[in-house]
Amino acid sequence: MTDSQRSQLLHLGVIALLFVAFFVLPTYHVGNLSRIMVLAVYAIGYNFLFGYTGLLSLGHALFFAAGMYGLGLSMELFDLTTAPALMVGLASALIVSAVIGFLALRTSGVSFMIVTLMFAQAGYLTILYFGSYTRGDEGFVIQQADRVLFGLDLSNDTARYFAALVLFSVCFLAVARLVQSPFGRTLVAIRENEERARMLGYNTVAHKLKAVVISGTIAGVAGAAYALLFGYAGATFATVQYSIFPLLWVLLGGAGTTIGPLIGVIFMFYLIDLSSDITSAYMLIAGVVLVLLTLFAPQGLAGELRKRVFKWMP
Amino acid sequence: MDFGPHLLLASLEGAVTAAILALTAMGLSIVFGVMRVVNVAHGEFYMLGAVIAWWVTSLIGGHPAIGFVLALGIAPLLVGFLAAAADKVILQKINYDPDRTIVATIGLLYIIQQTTLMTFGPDARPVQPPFNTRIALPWFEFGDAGFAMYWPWGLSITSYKLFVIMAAIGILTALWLVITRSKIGLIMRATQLDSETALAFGVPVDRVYMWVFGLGAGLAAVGAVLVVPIQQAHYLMGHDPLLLAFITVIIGGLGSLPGTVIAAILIGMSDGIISVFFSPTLAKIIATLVVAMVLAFRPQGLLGRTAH
Amino acid sequence: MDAVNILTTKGLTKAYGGIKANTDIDFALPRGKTMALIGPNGAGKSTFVGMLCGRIPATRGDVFFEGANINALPAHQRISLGIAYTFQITSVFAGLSLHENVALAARRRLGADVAAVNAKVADVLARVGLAERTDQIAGDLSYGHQRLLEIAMGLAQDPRLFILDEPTQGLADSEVEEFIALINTLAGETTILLIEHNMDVVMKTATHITVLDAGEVLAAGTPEEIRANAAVQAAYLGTSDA
Amino acid sequence: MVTKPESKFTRRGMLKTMAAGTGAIAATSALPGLSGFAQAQSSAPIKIGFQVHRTGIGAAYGRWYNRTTEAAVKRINDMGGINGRPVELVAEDDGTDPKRGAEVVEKFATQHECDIAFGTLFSHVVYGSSPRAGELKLPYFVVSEGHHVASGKLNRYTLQPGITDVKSQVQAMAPFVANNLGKKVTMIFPDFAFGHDHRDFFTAAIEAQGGEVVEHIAIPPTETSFSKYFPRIPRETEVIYHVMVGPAVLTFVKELGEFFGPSSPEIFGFIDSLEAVDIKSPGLEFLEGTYFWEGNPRNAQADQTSHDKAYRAAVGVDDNGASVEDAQDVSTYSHMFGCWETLNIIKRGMETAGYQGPADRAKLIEAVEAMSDMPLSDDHPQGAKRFNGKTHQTFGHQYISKVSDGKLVVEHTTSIEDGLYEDEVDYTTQSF
Repeated sequence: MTDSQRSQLLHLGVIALLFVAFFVLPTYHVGNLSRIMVLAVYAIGYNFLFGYTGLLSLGHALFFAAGMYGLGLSMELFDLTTAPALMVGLASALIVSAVIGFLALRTSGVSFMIVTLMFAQAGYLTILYFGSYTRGDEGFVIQQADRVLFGLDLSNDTARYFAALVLFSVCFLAVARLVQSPFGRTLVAIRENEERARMLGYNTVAHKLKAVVISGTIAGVAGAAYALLFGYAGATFATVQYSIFPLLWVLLGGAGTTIGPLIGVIFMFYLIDLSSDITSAYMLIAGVVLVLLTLFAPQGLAGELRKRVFKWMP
Repeated sequence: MDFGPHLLLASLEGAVTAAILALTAMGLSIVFGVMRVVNVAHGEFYMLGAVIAWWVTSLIGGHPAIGFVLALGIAPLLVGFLAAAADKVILQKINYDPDRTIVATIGLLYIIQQTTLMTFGPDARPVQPPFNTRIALPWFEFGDAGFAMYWPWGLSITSYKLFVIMAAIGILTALWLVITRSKIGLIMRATQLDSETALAFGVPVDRVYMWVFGLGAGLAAVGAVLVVPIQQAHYLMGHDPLLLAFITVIIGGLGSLPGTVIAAILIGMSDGIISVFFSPTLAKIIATLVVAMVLAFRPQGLLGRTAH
Repeated sequence: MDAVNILTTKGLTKAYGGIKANTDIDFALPRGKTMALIGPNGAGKSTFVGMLCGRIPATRGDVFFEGANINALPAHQRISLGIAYTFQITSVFAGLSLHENVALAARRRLGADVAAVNAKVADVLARVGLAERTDQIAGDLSYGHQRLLEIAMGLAQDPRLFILDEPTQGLADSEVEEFIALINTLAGETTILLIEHNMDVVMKTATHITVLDAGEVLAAGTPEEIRANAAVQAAYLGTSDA
Repeated sequence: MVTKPESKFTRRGMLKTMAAGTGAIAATSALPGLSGFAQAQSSAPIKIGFQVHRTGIGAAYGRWYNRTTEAAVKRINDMGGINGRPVELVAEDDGTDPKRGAEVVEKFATQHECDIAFGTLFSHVVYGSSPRAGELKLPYFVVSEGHHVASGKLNRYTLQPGITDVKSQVQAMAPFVANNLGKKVTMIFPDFAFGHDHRDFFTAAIEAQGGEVVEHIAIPPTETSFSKYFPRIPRETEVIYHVMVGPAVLTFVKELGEFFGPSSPEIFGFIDSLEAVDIKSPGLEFLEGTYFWEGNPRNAQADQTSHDKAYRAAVGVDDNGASVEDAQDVSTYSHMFGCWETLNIIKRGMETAGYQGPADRAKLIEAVEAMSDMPLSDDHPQGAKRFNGKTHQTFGHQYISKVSDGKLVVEHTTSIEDGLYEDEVDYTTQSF
């Protein structure tokens, strides 16, 4: 079996596992998984930029929120139905990430991180400033009756799970394929050594901009899906905290691995969920675990697995 | 209020913000400059400074000035030692790898925040300023009756806020002297320029890193002790100063200490002054975008050097 | 199009603040030849080639490639025209395999044609003698092998002009000999611009030599002419370690 | 203060307590859930999922919501539980975050298999959680004072029977402000939804009283220094209306005092600006003589009711509104009573509906929707309430207190009618 066949098997296996999980896991965990899959899409988008292109953004919450509000506001204010509203969400994230990418890519390294952070902060404040439309921090509910896509009631647990699974699978497979393509490999080259890549004749700026837009759009799709599947849009999702989350998920799961984002989200979710059962000081446990992971699993969970066991892993 | 007095008041408030920001950002700038690591827990060291200040002052009775002066000595020391220990136990072990440092300091942030929540509690707690006289300020105008001085409604500052500005200037000057004139400063600068060569010349780079990390955290704590009689200690108070300090350091130019001070003044003052012209939230949005644009069009920061 | 010269410069100048690193350099690189650019440390050699391939913006002056003025083109577009470049300090993708390193270089021209890319990679790796290490991680190679890898990456682009910035620096004597042999196999196939300190290498490979000193062209000509040039002897060869 | 005869509900509760007998009470309090619940068909506990802000920005409130809730549950269990079954509290921290809030609601419904969810304060968490509660068909009793429930934006499973919403509170303040303090008002509020509610509802209400708002000053939520905004206060201002939340509230109030110095207009604030803050804190001296809205008077008043006394004792709050164990630890007295009252309403609702288990959730909601007047009692120590079953929102008395000698002394109590407004929704028409 070649490495690429193995990777394909792994990817399909993950999807099959998630499919089966719906039938075997208790309701609670099925519910969690729907949410985890949507957040994993967010993490996949983030990983595309951070893990594969090597750009550390702290502004992804804005892309997530662009998708979320693009969908939410177009439904709330203009009574759009789900499918066109999803398109609006996707388009908003695409436009926002293109503009911010264009400006922020004038910088690099830590400056890139700070510029994206500041644009996101300005975006967050803008959501609050237009509170009469967005309801600011409080946000708004997307009514159950509106959350219907192609006749499917997405507020129903089963429909929600499979909608999340489809979205996850599409993004997961598409990104896994993309990073193996010449374009994706060039991004890796830029991550490894941008100057070398440029001096091989690659237009690294254009590549990075494309990466920001793809990454931001995927994040936005996750935001739109979150609003749609869980019925709520709010400014909390545009705060810095929600830019740090995907970074954390990706680093924990394994940056630059295809399954790292999913693993990172699952790990972080259950770390909080299980430790909060034991103690109200669950953040303390989470903190200690994070520190231990950096000490003993520096490549993230999937990254360590690749380093130690499955060298072929994508 | 008339435009002139309003602008004066906003500038004074901006100066207080700038003073605190300069101290906090300076701590981050030194760590950044010398060690090249992103310390996400910097804001938590700031918060700890404020919380320890509250703790010290609430233990000491008598005139508030006694507790305050003690806090100004104790809090930065304790925070500095804690940070140095964290450096030794965690950051040194992961070799200051950029990505891992981010995760580790996020972990540290959780630990410090939760521990504070469990011990100090969720309430905002005030510390009494050592002195706090309201000083009404006059304004001048040329009216029909010629040059006249009057006392506009609300135009005032407190003696403590003036003290904060002076104290920040004093501390930063002292720090500048230490870095440029003393042997410790020389060692720090040598390590910053080239840690490998410094190591070859017998500089104990690990120890330098440890104490630089401690010093950075200590400076944040100093800023917090100064601010806590104005703003109260709260377990979540480290968040915004962290972001602002980061922005300041980058705008100033990585590793440039004078740049950091200039950026702090610029950001603090513009935060105050822009608020005169726009509605508050809009002013914040504009100030944030302006600073982001400055960075986008001058990526090396104000005093940073270009690559070529 | 200039039939004789693949690349020429007119009055190319670089100033850092008030200090000139290169002053009014008029330079011509004959097609299909191997040109060595020599000069003492600080003569401005790297600045000059930096301006040729667009890494360093020129203060003034013109660069012509295949007769066309390429002043306005950014580095990656100049590379796309058929200029390959190896760095003074070896620059490879340390985290990737040798195969992927070379494939990245080949892919820009060959695109998604996997078979063609693989064939190219195998070909150039064999040519530089790294065929057996194709699956190794570049960062694990010895310094000398990394240099060879970088040359392989240059070759994989089938360049019309190949610029090598001090390629033998840090190589063992045996590796230098291999390098000389490799360059000589390329002669006629492509044009080579070599920045080199090692006069032995220069004399064994170059058909033409340009001498830079203090940012200006001191002399240009065949190796014999340069050897005979009194000014060069005084300014450079006399003090050289060669 | 208005006093009405005790309702049959309370009397029934008292009778039940007496029936359980003194011995049983002792046993119950020692071993809740094991004995003393003889009447129950099933002795399994009723599980109440308590969504609590233990961490995050709401933690100061969360702690007191927790204490009040535990006290109320203990009282209910001491009195024989609900339908003879003990009440078990399942507390989960939501981090004051709407995403985690929704997750916690799911956890209550599907993992802990709670009968209901309860106790959320911050509006954005309510908004984030409520859709999930509706989908999971889990009755969700919030104690948030937000206008979200009555605005019709939520669903039939979300109710707010224990605390008046902000629209009603604000509206009830306008007559007092206009008639006693002044007609020209400058409002200072946080620039997010909670502040906007104040802006919109108070501006309309004061205009209805013949006053006007001369300036709106919205403060960005990330702000930590405020003096620079105060010059926007017009000179003609007769009353400052302020409401702030979050950790910077004390700074805000202090700087307001420093700005005005000796010559300030009348100042009227929502106690939200100073919840969990000692009014005698250094720098707050200038608050002397200013007015506050209070949801429930923090300082025990001269005419304190026996109900307030009992409630204070049960929760562990002294006459100054601080913890009996630590006088520095000031409660969120104006909000936390809502937990106490809501739990008592849940108990009555479950008993009326003959609640047996999750299958009876709809019946529980219908039973609560059928409620209307709730008189002042040990169940409702804050005062009488009128619940609107159509809008799922309760309406109660509000208190306006003046600071004198560092204590909040009630000057005026509004009537329930002062706070009524037209229905914006009829949830009872929605299907379950």
